[in-house]
Amino acid sequence: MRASMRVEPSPAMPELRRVIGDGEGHPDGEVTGLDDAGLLALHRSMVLLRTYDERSLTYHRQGRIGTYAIFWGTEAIQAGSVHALDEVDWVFPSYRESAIGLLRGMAPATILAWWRGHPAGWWDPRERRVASICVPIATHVPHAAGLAWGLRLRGERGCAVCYFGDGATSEGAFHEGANFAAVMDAPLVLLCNNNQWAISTPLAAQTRAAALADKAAGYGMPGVRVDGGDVLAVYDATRQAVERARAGEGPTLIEAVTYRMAPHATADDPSLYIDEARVEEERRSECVARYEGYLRRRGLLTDELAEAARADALAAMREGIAAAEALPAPDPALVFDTAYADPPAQLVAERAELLRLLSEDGR
Amino acid sequence: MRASMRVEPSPAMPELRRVIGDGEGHPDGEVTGLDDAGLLALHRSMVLLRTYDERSLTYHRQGRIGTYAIFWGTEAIQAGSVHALDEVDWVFPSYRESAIGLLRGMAPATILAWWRGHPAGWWDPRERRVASICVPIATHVPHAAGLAWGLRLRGERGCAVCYFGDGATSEGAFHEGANFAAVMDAPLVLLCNNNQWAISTPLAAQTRAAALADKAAGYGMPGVRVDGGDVLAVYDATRQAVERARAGEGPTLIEAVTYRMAPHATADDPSLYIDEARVEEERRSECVARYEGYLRRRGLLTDELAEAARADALAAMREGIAAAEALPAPDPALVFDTAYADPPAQLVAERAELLRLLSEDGR
Amino acid sequence: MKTLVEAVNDGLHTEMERDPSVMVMGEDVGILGGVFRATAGLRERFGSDRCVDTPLAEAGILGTAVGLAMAGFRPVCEMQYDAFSYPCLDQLICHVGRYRWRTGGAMEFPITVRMPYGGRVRAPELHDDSPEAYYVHTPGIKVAIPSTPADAKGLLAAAIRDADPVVVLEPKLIYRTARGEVPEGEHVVPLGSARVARQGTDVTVVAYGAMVAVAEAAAERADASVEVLDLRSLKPLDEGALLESVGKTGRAVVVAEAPRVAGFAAEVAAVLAEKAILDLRGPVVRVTGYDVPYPYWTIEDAYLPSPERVLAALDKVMAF
Amino acid sequence: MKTLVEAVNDGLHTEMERDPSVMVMGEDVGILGGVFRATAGLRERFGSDRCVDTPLAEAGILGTAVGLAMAGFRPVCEMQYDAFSYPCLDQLICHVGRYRWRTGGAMEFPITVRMPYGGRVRAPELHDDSPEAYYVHTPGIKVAIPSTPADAKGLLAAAIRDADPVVVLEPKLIYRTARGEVPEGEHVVPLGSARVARQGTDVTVVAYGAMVAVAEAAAERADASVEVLDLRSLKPLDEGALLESVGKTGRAVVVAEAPRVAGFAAEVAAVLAEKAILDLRGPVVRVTGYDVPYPYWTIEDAYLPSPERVLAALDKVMAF
Ligand SMILES: Cc1ncc(C[n+]2csc(CCOP(=O)(O)OP(=O)(O)O)c2C)c(N)n1
Ligand SMILES: Cc1ncc(C[n+]2csc(CCOP(=O)(O)OP(=O)(O)O)c2C)c(N)n1
Ligand SMILES: [Mg+2]
Ligand SMILES: [Mg+2]
Repeated sequence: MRASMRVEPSPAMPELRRVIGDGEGHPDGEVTGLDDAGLLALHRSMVLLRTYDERSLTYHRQGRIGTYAIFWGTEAIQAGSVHALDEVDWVFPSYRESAIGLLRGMAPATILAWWRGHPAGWWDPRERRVASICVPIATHVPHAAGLAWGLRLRGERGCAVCYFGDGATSEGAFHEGANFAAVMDAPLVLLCNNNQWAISTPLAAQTRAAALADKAAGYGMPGVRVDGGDVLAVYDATRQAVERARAGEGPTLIEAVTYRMAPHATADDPSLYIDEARVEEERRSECVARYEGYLRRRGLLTDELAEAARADALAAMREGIAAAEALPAPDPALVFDTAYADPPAQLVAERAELLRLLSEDGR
Repeated sequence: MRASMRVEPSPAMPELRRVIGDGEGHPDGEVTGLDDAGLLALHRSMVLLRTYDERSLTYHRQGRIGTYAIFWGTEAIQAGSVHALDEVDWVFPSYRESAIGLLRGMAPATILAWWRGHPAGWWDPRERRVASICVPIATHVPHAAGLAWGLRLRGERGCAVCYFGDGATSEGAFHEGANFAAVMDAPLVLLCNNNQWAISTPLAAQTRAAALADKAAGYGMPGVRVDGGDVLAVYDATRQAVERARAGEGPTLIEAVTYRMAPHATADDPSLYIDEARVEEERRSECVARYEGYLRRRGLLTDELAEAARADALAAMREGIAAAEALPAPDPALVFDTAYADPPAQLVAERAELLRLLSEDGR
Repeated sequence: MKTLVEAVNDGLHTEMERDPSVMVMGEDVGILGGVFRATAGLRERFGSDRCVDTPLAEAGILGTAVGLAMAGFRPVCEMQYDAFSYPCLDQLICHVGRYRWRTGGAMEFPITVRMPYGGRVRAPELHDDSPEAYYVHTPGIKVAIPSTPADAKGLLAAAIRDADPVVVLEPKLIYRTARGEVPEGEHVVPLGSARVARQGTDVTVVAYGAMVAVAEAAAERADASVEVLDLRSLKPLDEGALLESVGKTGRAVVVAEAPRVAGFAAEVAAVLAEKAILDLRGPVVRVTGYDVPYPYWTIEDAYLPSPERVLAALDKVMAF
Repeated sequence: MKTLVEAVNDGLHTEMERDPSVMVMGEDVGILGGVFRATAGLRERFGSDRCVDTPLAEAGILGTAVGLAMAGFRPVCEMQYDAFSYPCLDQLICHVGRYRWRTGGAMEFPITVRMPYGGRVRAPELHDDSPEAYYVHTPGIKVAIPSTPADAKGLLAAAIRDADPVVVLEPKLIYRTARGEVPEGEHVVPLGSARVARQGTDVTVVAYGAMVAVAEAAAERADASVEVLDLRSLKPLDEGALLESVGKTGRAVVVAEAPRVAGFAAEVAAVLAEKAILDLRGPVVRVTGYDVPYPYWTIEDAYLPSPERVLAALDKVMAF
């Protein structure tokens, strides 16, 4: 890799914000806003996501879902941030947060259906204020900015969180969305999952910024850098950003620093480009165990509770995959039926022709 | 205008870098790299640009050129930067720097032809290393980044300067181009003419950044903020950026702060949105007179020299408009002849058909 | 009597008055009232939250409009010029045309994108494009192009009220030269209905936007009896009117200023080749721009379809 | 015997070997060798300056390619997937297709853009688009689409060597299933020459990319004698081959998986309606995708042109 040739060093980055201790210098901390029940609920969310992810990988290997974007190790980012929100707040996931709707009560079967290429994977974003999964990188940043701006215009108290990766920060859509959000005082939290890889492209080939949070100043918004494996640090940073947002103070960029601990997606072979030893090392400090350690040190998590969280999540997944697999084959008419509220006559005619042909073929 | 709601103030901006004094606290300074002859050559360049601009406005009023993008007041930015370059270096103008080729020996007639919608306004960028005038905002930033990257790959010592406005920094193309330049260690100077307006849109509606130079950190490059009315400050900042570029240290973002002292273009009516008194005030400290004052204080510029610079520039313009007006009406075949090196057969046939028709019509 | 751009302005006032969820956004649409003054007066009347001067970023404009639509607004986005709309194509193709589908039809995205388009305005490059094919080809997107002031108001109203995203291309060449009666108050011209601009029996000239006047000028001078069909809406296309006219005349010429290859004129010809083959007594001739960048303005007249070129096509079709 | 994607890889190796100014750039093309492994081995062989892993920014990729071309390189840009190419449309339309023109023909912009395209790959949304019409409609841009491994190598070589910008769309569905002999070493298939994939006398099926096999499958089962014309290059179009075939058969069906409205199939039909009207014994029928977003994959088979749909069109044309 080309050596960095920066001459004027950028301002030294503050250490990553942390709450959960490691016994070596960092003592355990506490955060505002979470009582014991809240802390345990957060744990259950992490376990639910972890279970979803691990089961999905298995289902993929069994041929029961298609390509799947693994998110193992980012449960802290997802759960930490969602728990800092109210029900009125919106969530804009990328493919990496495909299952984040679970934390809003979405059925696993819905998300599994999405990964099975079944129209039952469609949902109404307004139901749970979870936008559709965004596939083209960074293009949902302006959506989130617009929605948040709209909430402000309506005088509502809601805000929005938008999730994207380190690679996404290279796209024009990220830039334009962030700038709009700032200019429009949109109540938005820009949450960057900096896992230091965009498929095979390492952060150093993505940007020369010392930290992605350095981009915030260019939009005139605060930039915050947290340990993305520390669910409470993510929670706390989000909580503060949400506070600013609700107070009309505009967007915040949060860079949650982590490391990609799994292949980019099921189709990916990271052995071609990643040092597997590094991955193994990162996995040793993964976020769920870290949080469990914290809860146990605080005497909150018992074996029974941990077991129950896992068992409940597993049961939900078992039910979810069964429900997804029980879905009837979708009606081919759906090819035509949701694109337009008021479809062009030509399209209506083509629909009729195709359905006639399909029924003649006896398919 | 919506009030700024920034809470965490961004780091205090350093005062604008200045070299030319104003007698009130700022003493005149000096810069490396310009001897007396160089200082006077710089003056002649500024006068040439100023004369081009003022004559063009007149020609427009006389119906001799079409819509024209006035650049009155930015001569310091253009001349200051070009004089810090070598002949091997490339220049990427926007419509606001349409006449920057003059500083590389381009004939005024060529640029006037461009504004007359005549194909003689086309030029070969390699001849003077002046890229074509870029009309769509910010889209030439990646071009300049790519060219500069290419020069590095070829092991050549050239670099590139890319000019764009404050509004341009909102475009995704600016962002992607700047990031590529940084990642590829491209020898590039990003020169932002921050005239604080994008047509009718003031800077405050464009960005919440405290300064556009604040964007540099997000790309891991130095950001420099200079007084855009101080030609020596621009020269010096560019010289330093070019030095970094040639040393393989990558791009620099220079924000040259000025104020738009003329309508956006001839078609624009700024009275609808600008405080004319402010414009008048800004015009009082315009860059050519400021530099002339400096040169006179240093005993370098005499009345004769100043007069000669003006007279030569005027003569060049008189000759230029005459030459532009003497150009024959272009051959309509040119509609077809330069798009493809190897045009599709259909297009060749259509060309023949149209030319036959036009000749039949006796046009 | 109003000009076309005044009719657009009238339409925006009327629709914003009628529906508080309508908001206008774009570069310089607010305090300046747009570089063509199409949005003049809106900011004074409806405030800067409903007529918004945005940052200079077309993808950002359309992308935030998607979010505003999710928040219940009906955004009307102005692209300052045709060729400056290209940065928004990504949002248009990936999201504006797909988001309703993606929600299983649950959510509406009633976004309008309007822009001045077309050539012959004696401007530097990239101020003269006719990009309708990019828009029409995009699933989920409807496209309308008026040629008269009344239609400019009525089609815009239809676009704004439509539950689906609609792109309205306004022929800037005739912004101030096309004048006509425009109904006061609410006025809607439904999408998908063409207009017979001139009756004729021998040959149909299909056109839209500024090309309608070119077709009419040619018709005036032609030996044959020429029917001019102003499509008004490219998607949905009024196939009925098209087939009826060509069924009557048996001959068709399609006029459009966009580059020929895979332009919208090809779609019209393809519909005729599929559905009017028995009616056609001659070739379907396209009179269009060429597969080259829109030229420098001293030679733009050679590029653009002219009455002469239309007449030559009419001769060819009639003599067949 | 090579697969189609291996042939692409072979072509890239060959052309980079041949001409040191050729460089490959894109997301994940380097160390990974591309998500489809089309660029595998290039970085090892030619170094990281000639096979460049870029930041994640498609407009940046194509925009810097313009600058690299100005510096004398022949950039070959990979767009990771069809639908992820849309952010580059602005650069493509405003600059890649216009810069040569803008220099009065003085400078060449020998840029190649290649991407996997097309549907039926059982992937989440936006991995299945057929965007050729956007590219073909853009002045200054040529477009090629191979359907065999040999053509994948040969057309890519022609694209890279062409002085004009060329977009090559590679049918990803058959990346690994299409296998065939591929000439060793230098192999160029000139742009603008179609290929008769199957001889026939009654009706011509015009197709390209993965649709050629669909056309052939239908031809196999048809009662009539079907000629299958594989266009290979959409612009320049081999009008001669098209008109010759339809002149012989008198009937035409056009198959393309892109949405129908203003898709490239319309251009083919329009050429026939203009230049083959006396030869046509029936309507020109298009068998295409629909004016809807490419569907979820459990129902994508209904969307895509199938042998059955082509057969139905053949019946219609033959029975006319
Ligand atoms: C516009 C666009 N370009 C390319 C892709 C293909 N792609 C999918 S994921 C990915 C890498 C994204 O990296 P990052 O933003 O860091 O997110 P991560 O996957 O690491 O969470 C790419 C290039 C895409 N989905 N969208
Ligand atoms: C992509 C694009 N969008 C819109 C325009 C129309 N336009 C021309 S100049 C301008 C304002 C540019 O402002 P700024 O970047 O500050 O440069 P300045 O004109 O002030 O020098 C706009 C919006 C354009 N040329 N290109
Ligand atoms: Mg990443
Ligand atoms: Mg400006």
